[in-house]
Amino acid sequence: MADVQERRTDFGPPHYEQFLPPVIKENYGKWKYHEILKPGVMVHVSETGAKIWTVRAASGRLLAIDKIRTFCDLADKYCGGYFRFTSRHNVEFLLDSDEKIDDLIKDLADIGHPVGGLANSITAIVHTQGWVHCHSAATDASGIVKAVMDDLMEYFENMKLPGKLRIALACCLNMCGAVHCSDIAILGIHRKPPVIDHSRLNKLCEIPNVSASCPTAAIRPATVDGNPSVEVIEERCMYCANCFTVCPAMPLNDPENDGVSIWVGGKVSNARCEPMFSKLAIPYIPNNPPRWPEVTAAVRNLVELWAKNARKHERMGEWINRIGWPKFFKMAGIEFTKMHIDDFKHAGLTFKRSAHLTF
Amino acid sequence: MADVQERRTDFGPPHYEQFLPPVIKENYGKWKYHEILKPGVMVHVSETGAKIWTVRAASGRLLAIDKIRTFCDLADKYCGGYFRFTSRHNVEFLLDSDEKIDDLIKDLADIGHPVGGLANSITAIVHTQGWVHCHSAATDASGIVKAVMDDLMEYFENMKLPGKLRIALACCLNMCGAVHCSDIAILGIHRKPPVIDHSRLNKLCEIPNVSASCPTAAIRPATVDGNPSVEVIEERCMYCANCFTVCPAMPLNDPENDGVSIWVGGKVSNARCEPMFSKLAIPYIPNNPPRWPEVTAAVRNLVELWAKNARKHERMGEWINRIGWPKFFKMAGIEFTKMHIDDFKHAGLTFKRSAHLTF
Amino acid sequence: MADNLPKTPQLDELEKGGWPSFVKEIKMAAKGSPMAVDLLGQLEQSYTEKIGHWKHGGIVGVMGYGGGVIGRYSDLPDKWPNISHFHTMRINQPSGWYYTSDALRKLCDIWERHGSGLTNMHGSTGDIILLGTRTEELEPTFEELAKIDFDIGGSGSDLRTPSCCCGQSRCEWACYDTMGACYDLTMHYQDELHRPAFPYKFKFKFSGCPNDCVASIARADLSFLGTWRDDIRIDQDAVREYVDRGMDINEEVISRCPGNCMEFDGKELHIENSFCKRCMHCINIMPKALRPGTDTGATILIGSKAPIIEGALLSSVLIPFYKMEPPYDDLKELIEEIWDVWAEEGKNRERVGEFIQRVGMGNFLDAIGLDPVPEMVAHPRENPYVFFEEDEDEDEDEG
Amino acid sequence: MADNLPKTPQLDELEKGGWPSFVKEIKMAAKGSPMAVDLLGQLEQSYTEKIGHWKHGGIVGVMGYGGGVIGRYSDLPDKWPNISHFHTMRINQPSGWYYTSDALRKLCDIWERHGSGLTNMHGSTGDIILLGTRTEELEPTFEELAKIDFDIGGSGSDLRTPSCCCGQSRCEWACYDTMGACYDLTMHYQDELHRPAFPYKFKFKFSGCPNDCVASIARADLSFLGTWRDDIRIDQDAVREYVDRGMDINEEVISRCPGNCMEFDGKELHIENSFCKRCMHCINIMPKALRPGTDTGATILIGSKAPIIEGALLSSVLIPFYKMEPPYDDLKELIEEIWDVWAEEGKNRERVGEFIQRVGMGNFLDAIGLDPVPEMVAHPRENPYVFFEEDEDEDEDEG
Ligand code: SRM
Ligand code: SRM
Ligand code: SRM
Ligand code: SRM
Ligand code: SF4
Ligand code: SF4
Ligand code: SF4
Ligand code: SF4
Ligand code: SF4
Ligand code: SF4
Ligand code: SF4
Ligand code: SF4
Repeated sequence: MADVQERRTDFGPPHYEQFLPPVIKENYGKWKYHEILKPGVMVHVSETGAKIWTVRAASGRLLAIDKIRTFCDLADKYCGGYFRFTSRHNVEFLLDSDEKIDDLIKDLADIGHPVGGLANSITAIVHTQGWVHCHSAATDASGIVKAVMDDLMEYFENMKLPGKLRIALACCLNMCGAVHCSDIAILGIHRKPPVIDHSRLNKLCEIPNVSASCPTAAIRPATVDGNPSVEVIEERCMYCANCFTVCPAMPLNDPENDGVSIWVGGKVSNARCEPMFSKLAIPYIPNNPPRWPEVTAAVRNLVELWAKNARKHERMGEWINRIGWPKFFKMAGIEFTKMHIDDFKHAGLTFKRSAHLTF
Repeated sequence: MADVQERRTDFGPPHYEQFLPPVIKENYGKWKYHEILKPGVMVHVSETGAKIWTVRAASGRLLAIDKIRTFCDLADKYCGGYFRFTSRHNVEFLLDSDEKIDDLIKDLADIGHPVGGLANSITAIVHTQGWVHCHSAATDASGIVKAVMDDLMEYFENMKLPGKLRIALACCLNMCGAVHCSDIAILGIHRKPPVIDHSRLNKLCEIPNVSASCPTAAIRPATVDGNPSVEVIEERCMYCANCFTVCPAMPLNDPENDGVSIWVGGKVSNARCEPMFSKLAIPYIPNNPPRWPEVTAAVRNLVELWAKNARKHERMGEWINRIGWPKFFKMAGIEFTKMHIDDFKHAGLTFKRSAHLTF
Repeated sequence: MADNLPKTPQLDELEKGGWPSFVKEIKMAAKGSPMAVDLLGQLEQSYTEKIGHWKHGGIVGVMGYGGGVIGRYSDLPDKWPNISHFHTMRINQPSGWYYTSDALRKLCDIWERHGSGLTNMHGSTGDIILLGTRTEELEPTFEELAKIDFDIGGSGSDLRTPSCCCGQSRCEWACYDTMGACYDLTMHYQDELHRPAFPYKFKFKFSGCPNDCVASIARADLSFLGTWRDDIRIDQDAVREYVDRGMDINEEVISRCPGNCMEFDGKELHIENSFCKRCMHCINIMPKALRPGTDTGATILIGSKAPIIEGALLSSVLIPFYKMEPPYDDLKELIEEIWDVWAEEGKNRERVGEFIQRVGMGNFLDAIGLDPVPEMVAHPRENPYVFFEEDEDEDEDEG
Repeated sequence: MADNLPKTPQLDELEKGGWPSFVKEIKMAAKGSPMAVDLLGQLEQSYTEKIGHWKHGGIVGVMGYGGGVIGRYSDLPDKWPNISHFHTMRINQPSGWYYTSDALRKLCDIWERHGSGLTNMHGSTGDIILLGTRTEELEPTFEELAKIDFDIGGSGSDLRTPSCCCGQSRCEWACYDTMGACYDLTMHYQDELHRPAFPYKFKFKFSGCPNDCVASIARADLSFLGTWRDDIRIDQDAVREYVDRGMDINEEVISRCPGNCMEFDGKELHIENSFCKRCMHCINIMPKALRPGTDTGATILIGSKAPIIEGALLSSVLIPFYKMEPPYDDLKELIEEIWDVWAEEGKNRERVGEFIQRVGMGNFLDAIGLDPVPEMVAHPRENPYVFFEEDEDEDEDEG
C-alpha cells in the first residue's frame, strides 16, 4: 500500500504560464485593441505598443498524434513553439511579427488546414462523438460536420456574412456542446420508443431510477414474462433516450428511424440581445451517410437566406425576430407543423399571446 | 305545465339598435377621426361630416336606481334620452352639438359625478364586489377604490400624464376583472391556510374535487375525529382560496392577516408592445378601513414616479422595462424580497438569464 | 326610512372626496329599501371587523334557467334580516352598453319593486348587475324584465354574457362590427348562455381593433380583436399638419413603432406595411392622418383567464385573420367544434386555455380540425421533445 | 499497417473536400495503431448500417480517481477485437488551451505508446480527449502523464474540468483574469473534480466579458462573465476615425444598442452609462474607440445545462457584480454553500439549475445565505401564489 500513498494525484493541470509566449506574458492584461487584418488573421495591440498576430486555422478536432506533431513543427518554425486551441476547437498560431504570416498560411494549406473562421464568418462546428465513440448517438457527428463544412468553406474562408454564424451538432438529446444556443443546430434524434430487454433490465438497472428518468413519466414498473421490469406508455414517449442513459437494457437506436433535426436562431453572446435558445426549424431528416446531402442542403439554404436578408451584425435569431417566424417559414420553404408547436412543460408560454401580426 | 311551456325564455338582450342616437345610426361604420377637446370631452367626425360629442363622467359603478334615473334626466335634457356606459363603467353622454357641453358638465358636477378619464388620464378603477356582496373577499372593493380615486382626482380630471394609466382592483385571487393586466393592480389576499370545518366538510363538499382544486397539491383526504375530511399541508398552501371556492367548509378569511398586495406594469392594448401581465411590487399591506391610507399612498407614489420619469406614451410597464426592475425597486423605495421571486410552475422562466445588467 | 339608518361612522368617511361615493348610493337606496338599510349596517360591521359577512352562495335561480343568479346569504341573518337573502341577478346588457332613458327607467322601476334598488352598471363581465334580492323575488323580477325585453345573463359553467367595445357605433378604428357580432353570437347561443353544460365558464369579448377596449385578450376564452391585412391609410397632408403643429414625429411615433417600419423624410411618411405589427400606436397618435386599411376583419385568440388554477393566461392566436362577416357560419362551426372537444375531454373547472395547455396545442388543433400556422406561436419549440406520429414521417423528409 | 486497412468506400468519400478530414486522421493513426484500424472498420460498418456499434459504457478508471475515464466497448468485439475496449481519457487542459510544442510532443509520445493515437483537441467541456485505449493501459498512461504534469479531468457526478476564454492573455476586453481564476479554482477543487460526490455533474466556465467566448451562460452550472460597473472608456478621436472611414455609426452601433443609451452628435459619442446593459456591441464594433470601464469584475450566473430532463436552461444571475480577485475566498465559501445545499437536498441526476427551480429560487437563496436582489429576475412574479412566512409579516408592512 506504500506505493499507493506515495502516488501523486490531484496535482491538476499544468500551469498555463509556462505555455504563454513571451510577448503575452509581458502584455498580460494590457491589451488595448485588435484589428482583423484578413480572413483568419488578426493583430492585438498592447498599451505598451507590443503586438501579437494570430492565425486561426481549422483543426478538425479529431486529430491523430502525427497531426499534432505537425502543428508542433509549424509552431516551432513560426512561433517559438507556442500555439493554442480555441473554445471551438480551431488551432491558433501566435506570431510576434507579421512577416511570415503568409508562409504559415501556405504551410497550413499544404497539410489541409485552411485558415479563417474569424469575424463575420462561419467558424468550426462544435460537435460531439457520434458513431466514433458514443453508444447513444442517433447519427454520426464527424461525418455530418465534415460534409457541412466542406459545403460552407467559402464562409469559413471569407468574412462577407452579416455577422457571426455558429453551427453546432450533437448526436443525441444529451446535447454535449452548446447546441441549444446555436445559430444553426444539427441534432441527432430517435423516433421510436426504447426496445426493452426485459430479461436483463432488472439485472442491469434500478427500476425506480429508470422510472424517474423519464421527463414525460412514460415509464412504469411492470412484470413482464415473470421478470421485474418496466413498461413504456408509447404515446407518452418522445424518444429522448434518457432512460437508455440510465439503463442499457432500453436502447433506442434504430437505423430506419434515427436521423437529425435542424434548429435555428440561438445565440450565446450578450451582444445586442440577450442569449437565446435555438428553435425547431426542420423536425426530421433521415440519416444519409456518408455525406448527408439533405442536411448540407438544408443548412446552406438557411445560411444563404440569412446572409441575403439580415442586416449588418444581425445574428440569425435577431434577423428572424425582426421579420417574425411566419415570414421565416415562408422564406425558408419549411412547412410549419404541429411538431413545431411546443407541448412540453412551459409550452403555453410559447404561444403567440398578442395581436402583433404581420400580413 | 302549460304555463311553463308558454313562458318566454332565451329571447336575449334587447337589440342595441333601438338605443343608438340617430346620428350614430346614420354614421355607423363611417367614423373618420376623433379629437380630444378637453378633459372628458371628445368629438368624433364622420366621413359624412356629421359629428358626435362625448362627455365622459365617473359613475362609481355601484348605483342606486335613483341615480340612474338622474342620469336618465340628464340624457333627456342634453342627448335626446340616449347615453351609454363604458367598458370601465364610466357613463358617457352623447351629444349632437357642442353647445351645451359645459352645462352638462356643470349638472354632472352638481350631482357629484366629475368629468374626465379620457386620453392620458387615470380613468375609473375596474373593480369587484368586496364586502358588499362576495363571500370570498379578502378586502373591500368599493372602499379602496373610492379612497384611491379621491386621492387621484387630479389625474382623472386632467390629461397631463405620459400615457393612459389603468388601475384595477380584485378582492381575491379569483381576480374578477382584468386585474392581472393593469398598470397598477390592487389585489386582496389571504395569508393563512384555510380553517377546516371537519364536521361539515363531507356533507358540503366532494372530497376528490376539493383535493383537485389546490394548485400546489396541498390538500389530501384525511379522516379527522372520525369524519371523512381533508387536511392541508400548510407549508404548501399559498392561500389562493380555490379550495374555499369549491368548498364552503374551508374559509380563509382572517381579519388580522387579510389585506392587499400591489402589482404593476401590466397592460392589455397591443399599442407599441405586446400585452403584459402585472408584476408583484408590494407583497402585503394590511386592511385599514375606511380609507386604507397605506394603499392610497403606495398607489400615489407609483403614479407619480411613473408620471415624472416616463417618456410620452410610455405606459407603466414600458417605462419599467426601459429602466429595468432593479432601478424601479430602488426609485420606488420598495424592498425586494424572496416573495417577489416567482416560485410557481414557470418560475425558472422569470429568472434573469443574461448579463444585461445596469449598474 | 332614512331616519332609522344604522350608525355608520366608518362608512361615512367614504362620503367625502371627489369620486362618486358608493356609500351615498347605498344611503340613497336606503330611503326606499330595507335591504339597503341592512346592507349599510352589515357593511359597517365588516369595516369595523375587517371581514366580510356573506355566506358561500347557494343555488338559486329563475325557472328554465340554469344560471344568471348568484345566491348570497348573510352570515348574520338575525342581526340583518333584510339581507338574509341578497342574491344578485345578472341581466344581459345591450351591445356596447347603449341605453335610452326610457328603457332604463323601466328597469329601475322593476328593481324598485322587487329588489334592493342597488345595481352595478355594470359587472366586470358586462352584465347589468341587480344587486340583492330575496329568492322569492327572482321569478317575479324576471317576469317583469321579460316584458321589457331584458333577458338573464350567464353564470356558472356556461357561456358568459358576451360583451364588446362600442366599435363602429362611435369609433373610427373598428375593423368589424363588434356590436353586431356580439349580438349575433349572443342570440345564437342563448341555450349555452342559459343552461350550464360546459366544464367551466366560457367568455367571448369583441374589440374592434388591437387597442382592445374590452380587454378581450386578457379575460375572454375567445377574444376577437379587429385588424386589417392591407396597408395603413395615410393622409400625408394631415401628417404634415401634426408635424407643423409641433409633434416630434420621430420621437413620438417612429421610434415607438414596434415594427420599426416607418420613415418620415420631412414631407412624406412611409410605412413598410409588410413589417407593420398592427399595434395601432401610430394611428392612435395621429388619428386624423392614419387609419387602418380597408381589408379588415379580426384576429381570433383563445384561452385567456384569471390566475386560478394554473396561473393567469392571455389569449393566444387561433385564427390570424378572419373576415367577421355575418352570418359567421364557419366561425360558429369552429366554436362548436371547440366546445365539443372541450366538453368531451376537459376536466371539471378547467378553462379552455388550461385545457389546451394540458392536451397540447397541436393535439387541440387536430381535434378541432384546424391547421397549425406559425402565427399561432411566439416561436417554435425550444426543447427537442417532439412526438413523431407514424403518418407524418413521410411529410417531414422534404425540409 | 496501412496496407491491411479495411475497405471503407463510404468513409473514403469523407476524405474529399476542403475541411480537415477526420477520416484522414484515423487513417494517419492507423499507420501505427491497430485500434485505429479497427475503428475505421467498425465506423465504415456504422456508415453502412446507419447505426452505432458501441455498448453502453462500464465503469473503468485510474487508481484513486473516481472519474475522468469514459468506458467504451465495441458491441462487435469478435469482428473488431482491437477496439473491444476503447476507453476515453479526459485530461485536464491548461487554462486557455495554450501549449508548447514540447509539452504536446510528450503527450503524443505517451499516447502513441498506450492508446489509439487519436485525440480530440478538445472535448466540448474543454478536456484533452485521448480517444480509445484498453483498460489495462489506463493506469500506465496516467503514470506517464503525471510525470509530465498532466492530470485527469472530470466525468460522472463531480466537478467537471473548468474552462475559460483566453481572457487577459490576448483579449483587450477581459474584465478579470479568466485563466488565473480558472486555474485557481481548478486547483482548489481537485478533490471535487476527481471524486464524484455530487448529485450530478457541476461545471464552471469563465468568460472575460459578456461576449462569452466559452459559451459559459449556456453550459456551465456556474458561469462567470466579466463585466464592469463604471463607464465605457471612449476615445473620441478614434470614434471620429471610424466615422470618417465610412462607418454608419447610427445604423451599425447606435440603433443596435439595447440600452438605447447612445448618441452621436457628429463629433462626440455620448453614452448614458446608467442605461448601458453591458452588452458589448458598441465595443465589439469599434474596438479602437471603446473599451469596458476600469472598475471591472464578473457577473456570476448559475444553472445552465442541456435539455435532459426538465428542458435546457441558461444560467441566471446569482451575483450581479463580483470583484474576482484572488484568493477568491468569499467566492469559494459561496460555492461550497451551494454544493452543500445541493448535495444535501438535490435528487440523483438533478443539476443545480433544476434543483433551484424545484425548491424555488427564494428558498435556495435562504439556504445558501444570499440576499435576493432584483437583478436576479427578468421580472418579479406574475402569479399571486406567494408563500408568506411568519417572521416576514412585520417587514412587509412598510411598502
Ligand atoms: C478565440 C476565442 C476565445 C478562446 O479563448 O478560444 C474567441 C476570440 C474572440 N472573440 Fe469570441 N472567441 C471565441 C468563441 C466565441 C464564442 C463561443 C462559441 O462560439 O461557442 C462566442 C459566443 C457565440 C454566440 O453568441 O453564439 C463568441 C462571441 C464573440 C462575439 C459576439 C458576437 C455577436 O455579435 O454575437 C465577439 C464580438 C465580435 O466579434 O464582434 C467576439 C469577439 C472575439 C474577439 C474579437 C475578442 C478579441 O478581442 O480578441 C476574438 C476574435 C474574434 C473572432 O473569432 O472573430 N466573440 N466568441 C473563441 C474562438 C472560437 C473559434 O475558434 O471560432
Ligand atoms: C369607451 C371605451 C370603449 C367602450 O366601448 O366602452 C374606449 C374608447 C376609446 N378608446 Fe379605449 N376605450 C375604453 C377602454 C379601453 C381599454 C379597456 C380597459 O381599460 O379595461 C383599453 C385597454 C387598456 C390597457 O391597455 O390596459 C383601452 C385602450 C385604448 C388605447 C391604447 C392605449 C395605450 O397606449 O396602450 C387607445 C389609443 C389611445 O388612447 O391612444 C384607446 C383609444 C380609445 C378611443 C380614442 C377610440 C376612439 O377613437 O373612439 C376612445 C376614447 C379614448 C379614451 O378613453 O381615452 N383605447 N381602452 C372604453 C372606455 C373606458 C373608460 O371608461 O375609461
Ligand atoms: C360580479 C363579478 C364581479 C364584479 O363585481 O363585477 C364577479 C363575481 C364573482 N365571480 Fe368572477 N365576477 C365577475 C367577473 C369576472 C371576471 C371578469 C370578466 O368576466 O371579464 C373574471 C376574470 C376573467 C376570467 O373569466 O377568468 C372573473 C373570474 C372569476 C373566477 C376565476 C375564474 C378562473 O378561471 O380563474 C371565479 C372563481 C370561480 O369561477 O369559481 C370567479 C367567481 C366569482 C363569484 C361567483 C364568487 C364565487 O367563487 O362563487 C363572484 C360572485 C360575487 C358576488 O357575490 O356577486 N370569478 N370573474 C363579475 C361578473 C359581473 C357580470 O356578470 O358582469
Ligand atoms: C466527450 C463529450 C462530447 C465531445 O465529443 O466533446 C461528451 C460525451 C458524453 N457525454 Fe456529454 N460530453 C461532453 C460535453 C458535454 C457538454 C458540453 C460542455 O460541457 O460544455 C454538455 C452540455 C452542457 C451540460 O453539462 O449540460 C454535455 C451534456 C451531457 C449530458 C446531459 C446532461 C444534462 O444535465 O442534461 C449527458 C447525459 C448524462 O450526463 O447522463 C452527457 C453524457 C455524455 C456521455 C458520457 C454519454 C453517456 O450518456 O454516458 C458521452 C460519452 C461519449 C463518449 O463515448 O466519449 N453529456 N456533455 C464532451 C466532454 C469532453 C470533455 O470532457 O471535454
Ligand atoms: S450528444 Fe449524445 S451521442 Fe453525442 S456524444 Fe453526447 S451523449 Fe454521446
Ligand atoms: S425515451 Fe425518453 S420519453 Fe421515451 S421512455 Fe425513455 S425516458 Fe421516457
Ligand atoms: S374578486 Fe374574489 S372576492 Fe372579489 S368578487 Fe370576485 S370572487 Fe368575489
Ligand atoms: S388556499 Fe389554495 S393553496 Fe391553500 S389549500 Fe386551499 S387551494 Fe390549496
Ligand atoms: S377597441 Fe378599437 S375599435 Fe373598439 S373602441 Fe377601442 S379603439 Fe375603437
Ligand atoms: S401600427 Fe404599430 S407597427 Fe404598424 S406602423 Fe403603426 S406603429 Fe408601426
Ligand atoms: S469572452 Fe470577452 S474577454 Fe474572453 S475572449 Fe471573448 S471577447 Fe475576449
Ligand atoms: S455596451 Fe451595449 S448597451 Fe452598452 S452602450 Fe454599448 S451597445 Fe449600448
